[in-house]
Amino acid sequence: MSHPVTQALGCVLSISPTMQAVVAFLKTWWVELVCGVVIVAAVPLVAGYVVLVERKLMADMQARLGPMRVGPHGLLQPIADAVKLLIKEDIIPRDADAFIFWFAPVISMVAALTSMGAIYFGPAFRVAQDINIGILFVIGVSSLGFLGIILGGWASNSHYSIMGALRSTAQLVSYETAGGLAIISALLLSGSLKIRAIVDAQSDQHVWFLFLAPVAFFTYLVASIAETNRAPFDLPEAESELVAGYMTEYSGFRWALYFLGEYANMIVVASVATTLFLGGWLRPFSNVRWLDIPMGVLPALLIAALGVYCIYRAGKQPVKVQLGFMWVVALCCFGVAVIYLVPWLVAPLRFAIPGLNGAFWFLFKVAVYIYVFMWLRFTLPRYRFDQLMHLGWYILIPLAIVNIFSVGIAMFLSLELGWNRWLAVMLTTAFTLAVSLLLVRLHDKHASAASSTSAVPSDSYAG
Amino acid sequence: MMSPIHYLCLSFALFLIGCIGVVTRRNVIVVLMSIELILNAVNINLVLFSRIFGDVAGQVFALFIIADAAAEAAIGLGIIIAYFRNRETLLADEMDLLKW
Amino acid sequence: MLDSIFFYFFAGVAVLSAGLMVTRRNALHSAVCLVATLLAIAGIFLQLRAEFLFITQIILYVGGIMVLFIFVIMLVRLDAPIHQIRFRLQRFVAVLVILALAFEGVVILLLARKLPGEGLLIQGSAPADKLPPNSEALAKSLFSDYLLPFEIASVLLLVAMVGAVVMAKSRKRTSES
Amino acid sequence: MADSIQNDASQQNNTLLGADELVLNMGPQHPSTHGVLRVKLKLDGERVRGTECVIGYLHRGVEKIAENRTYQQFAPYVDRMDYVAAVSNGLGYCEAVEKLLQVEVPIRARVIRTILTELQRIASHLVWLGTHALDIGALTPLFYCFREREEILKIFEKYCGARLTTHAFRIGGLQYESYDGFEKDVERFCKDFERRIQDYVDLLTGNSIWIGRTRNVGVLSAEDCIALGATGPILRASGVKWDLRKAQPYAAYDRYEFEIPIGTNGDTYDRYMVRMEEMRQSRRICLQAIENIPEGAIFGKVGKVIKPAPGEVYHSIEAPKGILGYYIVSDGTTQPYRVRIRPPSFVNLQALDKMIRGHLVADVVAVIGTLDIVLGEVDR
Repeated sequence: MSHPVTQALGCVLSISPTMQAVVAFLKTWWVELVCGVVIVAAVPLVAGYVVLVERKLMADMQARLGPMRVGPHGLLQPIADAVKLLIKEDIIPRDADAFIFWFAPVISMVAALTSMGAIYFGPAFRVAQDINIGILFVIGVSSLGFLGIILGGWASNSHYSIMGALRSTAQLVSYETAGGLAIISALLLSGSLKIRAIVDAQSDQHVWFLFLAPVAFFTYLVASIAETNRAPFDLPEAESELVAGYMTEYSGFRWALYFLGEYANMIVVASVATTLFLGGWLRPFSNVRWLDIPMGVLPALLIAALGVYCIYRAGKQPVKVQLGFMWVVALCCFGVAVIYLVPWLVAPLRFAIPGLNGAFWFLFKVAVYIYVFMWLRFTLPRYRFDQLMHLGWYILIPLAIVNIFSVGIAMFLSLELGWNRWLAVMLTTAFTLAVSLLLVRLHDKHASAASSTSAVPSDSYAG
Repeated sequence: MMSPIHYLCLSFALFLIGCIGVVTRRNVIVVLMSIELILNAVNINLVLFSRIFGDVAGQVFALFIIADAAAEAAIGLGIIIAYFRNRETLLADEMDLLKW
Repeated sequence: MLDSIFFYFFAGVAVLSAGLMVTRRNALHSAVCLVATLLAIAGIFLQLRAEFLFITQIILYVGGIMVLFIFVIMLVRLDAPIHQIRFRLQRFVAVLVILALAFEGVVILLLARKLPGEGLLIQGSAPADKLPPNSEALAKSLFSDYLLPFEIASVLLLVAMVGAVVMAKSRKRTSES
Repeated sequence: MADSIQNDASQQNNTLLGADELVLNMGPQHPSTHGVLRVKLKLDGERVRGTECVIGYLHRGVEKIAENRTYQQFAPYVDRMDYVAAVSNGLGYCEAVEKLLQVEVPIRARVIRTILTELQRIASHLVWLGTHALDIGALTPLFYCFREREEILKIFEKYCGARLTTHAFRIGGLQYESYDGFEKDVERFCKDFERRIQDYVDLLTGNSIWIGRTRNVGVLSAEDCIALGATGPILRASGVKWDLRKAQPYAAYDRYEFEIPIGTNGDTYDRYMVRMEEMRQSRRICLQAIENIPEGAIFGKVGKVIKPAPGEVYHSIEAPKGILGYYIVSDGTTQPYRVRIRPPSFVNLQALDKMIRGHLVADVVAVIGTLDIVLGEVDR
């Protein structure tokens, strides 16, 4: 009665070349696959906690406490939110274009996650390793997220949604241009599109590109805020005007997808800025050799200090659960600190030091960048649509173009004519700033002229 | 790499579909989109031969075609908007005036 | 193996969504299908190791040109399906064109078997990989051998931009009381 | 309104792309229509071609209720009109009835009334500032404003036990003496408030985005204001120096020094500056008043049963949002024959269409915010 068994075996054997191919595939690509799974699995969680941090920061700046109910200090709030969103009814409006409505949030999310694939979170972590077009891939693919926004807004069949979608598209197109032009300055300096080469260039030139192209960095900062639809450029979802913009008709899980896409996008733009302008995973003063050991131990010390602070705060917790939780957090911090310290003590593990420290510095810089986003959000009012377009087209884009020119001149002066690099940079930056002042002056004049005849209709979408 | 015939067949199929779109559709926007499809079919061939002959010229031409497509889309859509504003139609067979 | 899986996947998506693009009545659905086609073609480019073209296709075509299309479709409010009546004559012409083209294609692709000129086999085994993936080579070629065409293309784009702005700009300004 | 609709009809199909106008229903459930205001916007893209206000979602028939209540019984109802400035409503009503009765209110009562009313003005303006800033996208001032307002509400609570709808005054004077430490509380608040108001100035006044969003938005000339009957800060921001506290002093305003801030352009920014300065002036009045609260009775010669002689009276006060008028007709019974209320919010709201036509959608919320309407008062 072994007949069926042998048949099955034969089946397996007959597909064995396929199996072998799969095995070979896995053998070659397992690091990438694992890192990819980590991205897909971790980003929602990280995004949830970024939201919590944002709410806590906002509460702190607004003289209140923020989420406090779910878990100690609201630490379980993201999980509660996620569960709530998951079990919420999935409503598709009757007159909506069901398929596109269903599909659009997925596009947003997938675009953001895919673009993360090409980012280096530290020298050891990678998915698409050192592809030829590195940074361009990140930017290009993440810009596909707008498709989800515009299609979702259109498919909802609601006026608020479609206006949000139209605003969003016009804004993304305008500011991606500015952001892309700003990036070109950094690419000029590094001479490569590969992410590793860009960071290595900053290491070789002993300077972060932030200092060689400050104007480009600030242009990119503004453009990236606009690209991620964050305040003061959050017009597509301006809750006081358009209720929730393109997300108005979404609820539950689909809404969560949009939300995750947005926060993942924030991480993406922050990573791009970190890579291009803030030295990627290089620590501060990465070329000063005698700082190797102090700066190398610093991450561990910082994490340990966080743990100590948690213990200090634990005594002040009113509830026992919170006290216990603070201790748990403190112990976690100490655990991570030990992991960071072990390679220093155990010689065979020394190879892990650059990877660990690189990841720390990279994530640290990304966090600082995102903190700036949040800070601006709590401080500034929102732009109006025409003002947004003016800022983009009349100031940022010309400024970015002039800046490319200036960076080129600075490179020519220092590399070909042998000038002092800092002198060249200062001269050209001064030139760019003078141009920007001129632009602002022109813009103001234009604005005052426009406001005197403010009733004249103009096509605000056309920019 | 796969044999070139696969790519040629693919680009041929896309080219045909594009042609069908151009000929049969009335909506001018869809006609424009079909033209974009035809251009893309051409691009596949260019890239393929660039690969086969080991010469980047094919890719350079593909780049030019993409730039051309961008120009064409901008102008085409500009015309469409201008036309729509005047006549409020986007159907090709209703665009029967040379001058208005 | 992996190569052919990718090829068939991308080719299938491209042809399928291209077909959908031509047959959908709703212009916005057509646009979405075209986006899918373009992304699949970008995949084909990647599979052909033309990485720079892959990302150009995504950024320029999907991120630029298709935005324009979708934008215009939304602005002119043709999002509601338009009742489509095709003429008999048009369909006749279409069939004719398709037949002619298909005949030509079959003749060239299946009967010729060889490229004119160098006599490269288009059926049969894969040719050797002569072009490593390299966006720098592309850039060098673009900015040395093809500098003049490049400049001409940029002028073309400029002219197109100006033309589009002029045409899309409203002539008659509604006077506000 | 009818006129405006006709205009819209003539403008139809005149949009930039020749497309149909988009009709956007803003409200009655909308984050920034401050209650249940519904505005139908006719849009060309982002530009507003016309508006139509639909009000009445909060109509409770306050004026009709008045005809079936005695004079005293009706007093708490007026608190529910402009519920962010209940004290001012009460003051207007009490003074109107007192005028009808021709009763003199003791000076001590008048001074305490003035202090509470001015505190209420600050509280009302704080609510306006917070929500207005929130509408324009600044999240943070709201919480700061409500923190300060909380202090004022605490003073109210200590004085009469209620925070929002206080019913603080009685016809003829006050029911409660000021509590121990009242002056100290008010003084502490006023001292603190100077610093706080500087915070708002730092956050908003010089901010270029704020200026861009408010300057030349919702411009209303002095003539327009007068033609539309707009009053209060809106009228003053257009450059008309008209404040009933100076023009027809009531309560104890003639005893104190204060300025009437006026604007020049009549735009949203001017209204913002006027209201900010009004808060400073209110603080000044409070500080002057607590220095010397006269001793004496707090209740005038009013009996338990109020039965005014047949006749009519109109009395108006400068409420935080504009001129609040009460027209009361008495037929000699204990119940008013007719009470007609002139609510400032309702009249000011009529300027909305004039202010936002031709502007962008984003300006609609800015203008609704700057009008400082309370739907309880609009709909009554």
